[in-house]
Amino acid sequence: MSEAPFIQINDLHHVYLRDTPLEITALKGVDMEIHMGESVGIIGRTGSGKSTVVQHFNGLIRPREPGKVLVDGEDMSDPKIDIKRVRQRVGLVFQSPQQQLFEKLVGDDIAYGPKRLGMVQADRRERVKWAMEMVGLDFERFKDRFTFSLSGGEMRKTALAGVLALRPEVLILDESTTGVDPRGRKELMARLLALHKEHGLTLVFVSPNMEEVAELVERVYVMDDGRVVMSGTTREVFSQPEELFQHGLNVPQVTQVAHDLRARGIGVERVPVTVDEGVEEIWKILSSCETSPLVSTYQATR
Amino acid sequence: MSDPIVRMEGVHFHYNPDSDFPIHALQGIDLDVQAGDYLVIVGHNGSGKSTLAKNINLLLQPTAGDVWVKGLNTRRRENLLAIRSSVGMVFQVPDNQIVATIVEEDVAFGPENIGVPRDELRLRVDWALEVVDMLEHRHRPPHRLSAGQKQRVAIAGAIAIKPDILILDEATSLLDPKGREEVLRAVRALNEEGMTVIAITHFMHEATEGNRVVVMEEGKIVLEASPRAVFDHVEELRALQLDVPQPKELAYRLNGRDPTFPTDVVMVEELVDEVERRVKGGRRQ
Amino acid sequence: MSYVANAILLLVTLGLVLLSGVSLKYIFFGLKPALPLIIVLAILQLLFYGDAFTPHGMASRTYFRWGWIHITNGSVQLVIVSAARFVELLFLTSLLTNTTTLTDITHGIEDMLKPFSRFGVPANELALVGTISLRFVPLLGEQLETIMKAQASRGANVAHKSKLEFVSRARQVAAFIVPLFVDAFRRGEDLILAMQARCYVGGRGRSSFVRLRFQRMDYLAYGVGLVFSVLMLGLQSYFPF
Amino acid sequence: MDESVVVTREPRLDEPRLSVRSIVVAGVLSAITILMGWTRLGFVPVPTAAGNATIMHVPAIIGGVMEGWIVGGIISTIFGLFSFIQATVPLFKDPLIAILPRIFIGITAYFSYAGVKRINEYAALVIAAAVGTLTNTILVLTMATLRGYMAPGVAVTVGITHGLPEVVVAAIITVAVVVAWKGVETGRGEAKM
Repeated sequence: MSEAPFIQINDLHHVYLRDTPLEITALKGVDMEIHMGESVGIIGRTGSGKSTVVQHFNGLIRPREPGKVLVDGEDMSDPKIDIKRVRQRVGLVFQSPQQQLFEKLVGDDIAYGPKRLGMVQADRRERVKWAMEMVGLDFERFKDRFTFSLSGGEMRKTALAGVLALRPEVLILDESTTGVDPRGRKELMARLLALHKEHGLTLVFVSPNMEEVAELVERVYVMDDGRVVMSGTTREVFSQPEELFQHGLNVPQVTQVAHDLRARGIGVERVPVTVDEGVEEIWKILSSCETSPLVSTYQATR
Repeated sequence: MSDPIVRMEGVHFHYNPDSDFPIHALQGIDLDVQAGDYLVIVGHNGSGKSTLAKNINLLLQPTAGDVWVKGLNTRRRENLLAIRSSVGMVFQVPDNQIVATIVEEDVAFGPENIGVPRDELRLRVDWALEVVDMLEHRHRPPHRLSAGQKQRVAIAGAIAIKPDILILDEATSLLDPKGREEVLRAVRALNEEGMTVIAITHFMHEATEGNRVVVMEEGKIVLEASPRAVFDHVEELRALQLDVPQPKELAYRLNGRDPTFPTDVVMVEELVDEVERRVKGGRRQ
Repeated sequence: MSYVANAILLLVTLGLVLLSGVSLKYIFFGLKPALPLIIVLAILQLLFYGDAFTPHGMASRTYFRWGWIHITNGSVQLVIVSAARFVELLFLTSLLTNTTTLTDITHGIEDMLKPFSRFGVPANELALVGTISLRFVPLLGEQLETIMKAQASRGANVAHKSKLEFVSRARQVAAFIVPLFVDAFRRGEDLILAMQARCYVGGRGRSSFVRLRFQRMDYLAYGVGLVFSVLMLGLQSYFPF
Repeated sequence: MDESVVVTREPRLDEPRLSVRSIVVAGVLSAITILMGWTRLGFVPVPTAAGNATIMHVPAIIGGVMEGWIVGGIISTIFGLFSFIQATVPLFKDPLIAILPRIFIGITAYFSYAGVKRINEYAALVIAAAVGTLTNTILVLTMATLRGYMAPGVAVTVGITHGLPEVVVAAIITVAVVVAWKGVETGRGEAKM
């Protein structure tokens, strides 16, 4: 990561309802950076300031002194900046899909962004087609459906397609998996991974769900009470379960298994964060002692 | 065994039965719930689990088959209030079920509806808020609470009518882990005091909360077991794309490599114990 | 329409404000947005309403007349008295909203309507409508904010259009008003189920948790109000200026 | 837990005076009215002398169209109450102007909608919006004139500069909302892109 970060924020503060009796301090000096091609998780309990931070990434909230937000080198506090272009490059998907659908028909809704960008009809159609394909919605079947009559899962896909249709370079998902059933969640995670790995999309994933974070991202920021309290690779951060616990978070169960084993004096080389890694780590431990003849049999057959 | 508190026999339910696209949401459900049970119903969106719940407290009436609650058939309209006051229900979105602008006034809404006299009202409201540990917030406006707190207010509102059965219809799916734990703790306490609980969820790991699990898919019950036994059906659960707790998944896959590794492991601690036993017990010195 | 009566009223409302403990600064602050209108109205009344009013018990006197414009002692009185009335009204309403929560006002309205329920006025139901609307204002407010942010994120126009394009402005407003309505209806559907599940079957026969009880202060307030009103009526006829 | 359920109230299953649906719809639509007033979103800038066209009365029209005249009447009354309580314009500090004329918005909207609905749904919505809006404008101005705040000539001018743009804006929004929500039931259209 030698090149300059794509998004860089420094000493960011934010107060909601400033100068009123209801004043709420949401951010108390936050530093973060997002590089091109990364996938980064922002985790923390409700009210920790996660959403407030990411809304700075595409200029929905502008920084105030002394805070600074740079997107591709551009200072977001400059009122003359081309904000539409920033919002095209940094796409933001919100939690509830209902809040993000504005048009009567699915096709028109996904075309909303491209239309605002001034694309011509034919290009728009292609763009909508592409976006729908990316999220797994059949173009012919869905383009003329009423947005408000879709099922929850279909709405969510439409909302994601609506943002993808802008062809953003960075995609922010603000708790977009909350309330999704496991089937929908698996599909969504697979599609996001594909977008990241195959299309080089930079992902910023905001979530309180540690299992998901472990699956999807390489690096995390942990937030609590308006500050970044931990940061590092997913493994580094998950290696400190007690600290996470203090911030109202837990680790994936497979990580917990490794920690508990360590506590009982059983050495685990590398702290696993996914089930796949967990199986390998535990297998290493089991096969290092010759308890069962089958272990050696298995090793012999490999 | 005594008579079940809820009995469903051959229940079918169609949405828009007379339209061109009727939806057959429940396709022949037979289910008994015993008093004191903690039944967990797991399934994806559209599997019919919410429809099933709404058929219990007469928010919906079966298009075929019968439902009895405490021996009262839901087909008879005159049983409506008796049935609804025996069943408390908490819904998915915390905000959309709170009626009043002050916590304690909202909790009073249900008992007010069944005409509980004023002195008794005060006692019930305090009791219900105490159970969910929200008494200190009783004078606050609900929109200033966290999602987990709101959901606990909703539970207080549901139990303030002193029901025998509490139904949670995906009541935890929009909460963060902390909020979810707060809510489950309150529900556990209620169940220990004897309230029958029916929890509907798409989180398989919440199955371990209860004493019985029912898995639904496409309007039918496809699996019914104890929480431990249900996870023995790893392949079926996978086929249904339901999540299996990570310790179970680990044990199952370790068993694939070493068939002596037990698969009846659900909790983190059980897995750790097993690995420890094998490592330490097997170490030849 | 009398100077004396309005002067007394003004003093009394001012006294009430002081009694209430609401900061005077706050009350005057509330007056500010209304000032331009009061002034414009005053000018209009001063210039064009000379013939419309004659002060009680006084001969009409013209101070100035030029074309349509004529200023009389009647229009001067109209200006002063109506300005005073506006100030009194503003004081009293901001006093009400600064001392009483909307929830309490809703309970109050319910109590007021209760005697009429035997004539078929659904007091309990109407109070419930009021409660639900107050409950949903902050929710829908948050919803609206997210809708607008989501639209901005997808390139909605931030720039203000000129007033001449008001049809497209209306469409723009519709673009976030429509999802807001749809969301409100959707939440409504949830709420209907939740209320039914909590045994709501209409307002008849419900008991009530909140009881507004008349206390000494309330009787006192009513009494003072009544005496004061009679006094003012008396003043009107004895001192009509 | 109690051993038995205490239902101290006789179940009454006769049609309540106001259905749960009516209460809830009236409640949430009134919430939108209040929200529009608080956020100033209820005002759309227009090119006439009026400066702003209000759309705060639109929820009352929509409520009337969708749930009948009683719901329409309740929402418009709450609109009146709210504009009385929150008024910064002196005119609306007078309850006879702020509240009384407003009551009729949702009611006239409903009856005009019901009358035309059989001929054409769209036309009925536009007419309901127009009638509801004009009810507001005309009755408020009439009341203001009667109460001596305005000369009749001034009222007519204000009526035209305010009334016409408000009719257009109200019609656009009413049609959009009702069609969007009813679209949930009816299903399909054709995307423009």
